Amino acid sequence: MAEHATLWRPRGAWDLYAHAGRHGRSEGPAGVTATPREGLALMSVTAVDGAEERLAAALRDRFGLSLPEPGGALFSGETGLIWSGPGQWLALAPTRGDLDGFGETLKGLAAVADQSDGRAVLRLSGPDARRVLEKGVSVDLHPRAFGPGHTAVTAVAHIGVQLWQRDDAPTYEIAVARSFAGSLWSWLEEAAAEFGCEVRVA
Amino acid sequence: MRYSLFSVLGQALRGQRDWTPQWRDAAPKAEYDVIIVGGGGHGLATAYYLAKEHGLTNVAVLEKSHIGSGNVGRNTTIVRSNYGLPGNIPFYEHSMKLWEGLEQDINYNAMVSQRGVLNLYHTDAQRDAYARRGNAMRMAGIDSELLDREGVRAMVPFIDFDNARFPVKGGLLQRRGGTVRHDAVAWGYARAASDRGVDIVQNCAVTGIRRENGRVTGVETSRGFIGAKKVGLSVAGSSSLLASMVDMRLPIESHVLQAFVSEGVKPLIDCVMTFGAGHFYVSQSDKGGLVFGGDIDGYNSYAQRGNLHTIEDVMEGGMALWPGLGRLRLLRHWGGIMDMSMDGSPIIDRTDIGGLYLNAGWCYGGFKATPAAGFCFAHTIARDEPHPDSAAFRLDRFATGHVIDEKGMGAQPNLH
Amino acid sequence: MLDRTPEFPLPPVREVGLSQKFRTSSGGLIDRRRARDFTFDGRTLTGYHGDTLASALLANGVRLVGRSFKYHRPRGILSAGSEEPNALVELRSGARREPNTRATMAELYEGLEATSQNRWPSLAVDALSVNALLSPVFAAGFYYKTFMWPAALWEKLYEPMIRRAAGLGRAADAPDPDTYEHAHAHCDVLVIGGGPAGLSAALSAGRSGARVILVDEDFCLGGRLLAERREIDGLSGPEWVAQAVAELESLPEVRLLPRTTLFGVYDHGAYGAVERVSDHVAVPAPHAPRQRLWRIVAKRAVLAAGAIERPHVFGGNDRPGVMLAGAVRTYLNRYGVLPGAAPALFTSSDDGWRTVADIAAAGGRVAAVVDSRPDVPVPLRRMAEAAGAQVVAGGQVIGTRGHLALSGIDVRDSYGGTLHIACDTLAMANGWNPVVHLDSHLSRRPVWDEAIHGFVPGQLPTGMVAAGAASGRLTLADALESGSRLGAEAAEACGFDAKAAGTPRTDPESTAHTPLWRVAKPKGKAFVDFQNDVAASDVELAHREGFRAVELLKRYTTLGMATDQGKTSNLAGLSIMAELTGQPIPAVGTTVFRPPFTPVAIGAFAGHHRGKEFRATRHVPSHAWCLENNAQFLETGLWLRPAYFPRAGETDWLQTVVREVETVRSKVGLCDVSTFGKIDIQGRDALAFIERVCANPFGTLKVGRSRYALLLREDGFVLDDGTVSRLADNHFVMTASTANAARVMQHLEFCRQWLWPELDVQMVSVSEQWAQYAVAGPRSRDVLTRIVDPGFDLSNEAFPFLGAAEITVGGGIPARLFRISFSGELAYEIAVPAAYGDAAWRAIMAAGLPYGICPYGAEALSVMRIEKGHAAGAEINGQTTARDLALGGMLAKKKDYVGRLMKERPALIDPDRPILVGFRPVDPSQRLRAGAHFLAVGAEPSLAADEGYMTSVAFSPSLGHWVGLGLIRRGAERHGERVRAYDPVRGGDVEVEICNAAFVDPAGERMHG
Amino acid sequence: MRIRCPYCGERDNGEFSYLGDAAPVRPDGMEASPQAMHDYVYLRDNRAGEIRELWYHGAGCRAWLVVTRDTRTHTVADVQPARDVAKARAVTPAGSASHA
Repeated sequence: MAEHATLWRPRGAWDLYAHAGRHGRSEGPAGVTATPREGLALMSVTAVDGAEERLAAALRDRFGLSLPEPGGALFSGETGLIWSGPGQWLALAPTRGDLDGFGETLKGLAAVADQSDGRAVLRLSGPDARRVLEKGVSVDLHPRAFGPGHTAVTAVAHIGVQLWQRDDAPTYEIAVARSFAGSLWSWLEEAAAEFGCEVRVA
Repeated sequence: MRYSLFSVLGQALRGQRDWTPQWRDAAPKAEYDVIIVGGGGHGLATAYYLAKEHGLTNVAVLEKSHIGSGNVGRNTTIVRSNYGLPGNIPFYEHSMKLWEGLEQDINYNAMVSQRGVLNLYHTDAQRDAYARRGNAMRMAGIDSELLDREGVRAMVPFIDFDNARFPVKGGLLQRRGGTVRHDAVAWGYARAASDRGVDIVQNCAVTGIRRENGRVTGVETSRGFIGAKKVGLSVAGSSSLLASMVDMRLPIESHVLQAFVSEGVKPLIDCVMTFGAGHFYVSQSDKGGLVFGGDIDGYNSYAQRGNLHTIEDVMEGGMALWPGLGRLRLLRHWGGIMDMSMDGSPIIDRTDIGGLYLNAGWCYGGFKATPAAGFCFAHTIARDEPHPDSAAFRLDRFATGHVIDEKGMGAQPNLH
Repeated sequence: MLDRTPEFPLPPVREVGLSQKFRTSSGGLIDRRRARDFTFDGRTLTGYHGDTLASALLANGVRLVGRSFKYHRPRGILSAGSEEPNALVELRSGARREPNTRATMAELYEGLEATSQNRWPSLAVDALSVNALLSPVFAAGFYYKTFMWPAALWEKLYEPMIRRAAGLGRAADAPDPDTYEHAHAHCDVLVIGGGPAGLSAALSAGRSGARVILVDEDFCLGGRLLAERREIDGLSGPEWVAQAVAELESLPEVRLLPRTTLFGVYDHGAYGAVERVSDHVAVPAPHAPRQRLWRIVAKRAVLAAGAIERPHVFGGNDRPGVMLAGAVRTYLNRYGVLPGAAPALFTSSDDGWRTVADIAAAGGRVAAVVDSRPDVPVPLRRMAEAAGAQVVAGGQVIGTRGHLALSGIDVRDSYGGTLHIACDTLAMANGWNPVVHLDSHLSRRPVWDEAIHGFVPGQLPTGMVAAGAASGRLTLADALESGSRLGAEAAEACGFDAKAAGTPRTDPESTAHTPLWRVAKPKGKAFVDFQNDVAASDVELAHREGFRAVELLKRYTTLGMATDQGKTSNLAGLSIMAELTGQPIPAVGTTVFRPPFTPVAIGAFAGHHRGKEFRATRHVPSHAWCLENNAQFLETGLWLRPAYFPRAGETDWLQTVVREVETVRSKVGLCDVSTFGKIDIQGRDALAFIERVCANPFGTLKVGRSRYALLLREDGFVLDDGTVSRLADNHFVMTASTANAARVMQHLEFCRQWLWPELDVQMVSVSEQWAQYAVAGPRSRDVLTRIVDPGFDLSNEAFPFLGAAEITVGGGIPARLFRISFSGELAYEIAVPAAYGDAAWRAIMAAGLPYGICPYGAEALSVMRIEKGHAAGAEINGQTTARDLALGGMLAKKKDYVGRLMKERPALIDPDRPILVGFRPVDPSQRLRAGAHFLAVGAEPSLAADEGYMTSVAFSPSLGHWVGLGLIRRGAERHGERVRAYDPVRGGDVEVEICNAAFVDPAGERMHG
Repeated sequence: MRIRCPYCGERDNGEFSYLGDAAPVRPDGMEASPQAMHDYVYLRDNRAGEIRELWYHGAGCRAWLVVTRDTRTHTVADVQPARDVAKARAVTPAGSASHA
């Protein structure tokens, strides 16, 4: 499925909600930039009982990344492995189809399920990104407690999310079940308004 | 002294000098015909009806602290008989009828206020479920009305009809439902029972239940052994602890339920209203505070306090339903320990131990049941058989399958 | 500096009028260049930036501020802080009206609008002040003894009368226009209170690099240092505070939160605090909330919340002009307001005398000093006399004079004689109570400290320590020392290398104090709880009537139950009960203070979650198309599902739904069913797992096939139903109903992780990955043929009923196809990756055009399942068993599964139990309604006659009349029998005939076609 | 209340849902008696004191947890993954796991 025929066009998870431009406070530079991340490849990888070590080895071969510990997210460029639950990870790659055939590769080691469309992913970056997230995320995001390479499965505004930090800008990515994207966006717009929010849509 | 306008006026002229203790603070005797463990609303009512209906006056109520220190003084004061299942309906209606004549019966103004209980619905499915319940009530001769949206608007025009996440479509109304001044119920029953000879023994904690040949012979207490032919347990959240003294395990978990009161304000709402799309119900006390509550915190607890998560959940419900509440302030919140049963319905029954009786499992609905629970528990103790109106509240119903599960949540106490 | 929110442009500086006659000529921490106009009861007055409403009112000579709750007695300003019981006003107006706002906590802003409350027609002339005359009748608890006859008059007359008279202010009568938000904060050390102890604690913790949060309810940090004339290392209090705050602000890991009340202490180091972001401005700035609720998680906490001064209990102690001595000093030193021209002092402690010194220093005169202690040190007496005061040692104030404000006091001297002293302000100093509220939120009781004659923290919540006055250490030197030391210790406990600062040098002070719990033989009512009008005589009455335990005392008299929660009254009540019962105070008991510390706006707790944002809204993959095509939506849990799709000319929903059903039954329809839960189950033991969680057998399910799945709870009742499809040997997909999807997932995880951990099963929700659409109707195969990629054989032989396949569509897009039918027609469900859901929907609609396809919504879906007699949410309501739903026949007999044993309990297999059957009206023109109960024809309605109830109804376009499903006793044996469907709440009473639940195509031929 | 999830770290109790006492063990298999199942489903010790109980980290990693907590004070002494506890239980003879 690497080359989908062009008959049908995918629709972005944030299409109905995220509109490019400046939102909230208009003076000064935007405190936070929000970028919908469409078209990613995402797979949930659930280890077969007792196969974790072999799975780690297989993933190391494929990505050059080791299997992150609970709460860890390891990236090589735009490709990453993100812990998402006991014995469970998300494999992430920049383009839809990048992970095709993954299930076959890991056969006997892990159950693989495509989640590329199941999660809507948003990148949040900028000097006030943490202060925005602080309004909804109960996990401590202070650099002493959370930084690049960390992930948390938690809730924002009663909505289940998974977030991970990419860099010290800081840049976070936040993944939410697709059907909730509109409500998460409503929360974000309100939380980010005081800092000024630049929405970049590819 | 009998309470009346004349006695009040008379005492006003005499500097209130002649009032006497409303109930005797009795010291325990060596033995009683019946001991009721628990000086809450249910225990005191049971003692009163034992004396009044069955002529049993050699009765003691043992309270570990002071009377009314448990859930009767911690609840949100609502009374209603809007139940939907046949096991519950006659019992709660019996209770409602007793409320209606209570004050004259016990000569104590408990401020029984039948201002209506309105349960809102937000979907067609909820409407039909309320119709099912309302029809069942009507078949039992209980008042119930199914209101549409405009009917609700006429009663509570200030709630959110225009911008709600879950728009209000109507409500089930029981006009005879309402509120009662909760503390006064305990005090009034205590006074009336005491007047009929019942000993109310405070600061007397039961530490053991003595048995001989499969029958109870009395209770060990912090004030020594007290003999009894019959012992009735009416201790709500502590039921399992008392039962464990005779090696009984109950289909009950103790959970914390929080209640809330706002600052007092001039009259805003003159009924009891329940949100159908979130955990929030509200009424206004005569003093002006909005009294409200929501869901239990959800975990086993004997600590009389809850956590912030549940508080937010309740307030969100409040704001969603009634956005004008935003600037009103929460004055106080507290927790009570609920005896949550496995099907959400209570137990009034004998136990396998001779002379030991159990009144428990009231979940968060025990207050409204106070008079009938006392009446039926007294009947069960005095006659050794269930009162017809509480006949379904058997302890063995979980084994036989005769569960009374109004919410359909199954054997999961924190979901009832 | 401390404002978190940007200041608004200031009004131009202008000359201040002469109205502020009680303002001192200089001094205080107000900004005299920034005047602020405000109104009180419509009268325009002027104060300064930095004032509270209370200080501005006092500056203008306004002393009568409110009326009491019960007796409507005139009341003024007692305190200068959050303990204020009397000076409550309605702040702002209209939708922003805030009743019961303490004037002592309301920051003055330009245009502030305040109105007195609980009075009619006016504050000065209040009709209900007649209640004061009736006070001999209105003793504590009088209402329990009367208003009982006749019973009917309670709701009609007595109660409405009481309710109108009760309550204080009026709540806003419109939705709150402002917004609220939440924020989470984590820290090593939380410092509660920004006075000398708190600032010291924050400094020593903050210097170590620990993450520190300091909260204070005031808008300026400094606490009593702003209110007293003190010296620390040669600096004045405010100078020392400015230095400390500047240093704290320079520390990157220190967060200062003024205007923030820590209102609650919860389990395990969780705290609730509310920040009044915009309450000091008329309207919040753009994008700013009115208030922000902070949920703080702290490893350690230093409680430095200070202490509250105790009033004296004497006759007329509630008269406007009678104030706490500390408050008089606050108004003088911090706000530059000398509350009266002829102030007097009634003290039982040395610190009260500071009031005299401060007034003298400001150039004021003092009318009198009455010290209840016989021995007054000579220097103090000299100082007072120098200020013009008459000094009465060993005396007691027994009464007050004046009507709406104080004009004089009656004093009993040490010889028992009485003298009258003219004065317009009386400052009371009777010792201080540490603020023990927060440390008792976790049910820990404070303990009695004989040294300060007050309660101090007992066992504190884990991780919390108390410093300064909050711990009972009442001197400034102790506050600085304990704060600094405990702040350092807290940081050390969090792994930081912290050191307490050296102890600074402070001016000397004495805390000598002999409490005077109440004045004997007062002249007039001596109040204990001002706001609730509880007098000492009420405590006596409670004692007389047996309400002696502290909780009973509280509840019977309402002592401590007002909006101030007894901050100034609880100890006085206890002390009187102690005296009456002959017990020491701690033996009477302590009240457990409940959160919140001070009242918190309900909106702040709700935050973002109001209106449409109360709960999240979930959108289906076809949502955009639905919006474009006039879909009407239906709430199903959090989902917004398309309910029906009206076309031009259709006038009511039923017309539309009938058209949609007819189209599906005759042609083809398309419905978004993505809301069902979808659970991917893989692994070596996946089949064994499914066998244990489902009540029907699966052993024979082949790859490429689907089967109906029935899940029970362990108590034997039905939990949910759905389908299980086998995609490969060890790969299954289970569906769950929309309403139960989350619960089923949780249940399956429970089974996998806890019940049977030995099973090797990998499970993940793929609900959101797949857009799933039902394509139903006789032409559904024709439509799908144009959708699936070539090569897949859709023929009945190749892909029969209950087939399941992984296919591609749209030219290579992976998809799943299931031949399952909820409508009873030839039907398929096709799942595509959700991003292609929109495209797939449009493609199917286009492909279906030649066949007359129409979209159908949840309503038509529901009609068709009722026509087919399928149970859904109304039947699977948690009260029904598989047998009740006529599904008993499919229960497995040879395997163990959840619910197997409990479903066999005697009551659950009783043949008398209601069972699911169909109902049709005997008169086909009659409408059926769900919720109606069944009665024998001719039977009188009663509980005993109740035979069951109608669960679901629909108008059946296929049959042209209403049909219903319902549960009725022995229903399976009674086909053809007539009963009444009795629905009194809607005036319905319809004769119905019991029939097969499958109204349409009972043999199920269509879906196999 | 805060619960330290062994996988996610300390979280507010709002992220978890509660099932109840972890002591009752399901009587598995076709030989299980109705009485034993009744006791498992319905009867609880409901102790005032330390109990082991099942929580589900539903808003987090979806792990079922066995939390050792005092019902009088809410003090949490220990949190373990339920699956690990259950596996340990399965190897002890007490967990009579016989499947027909």
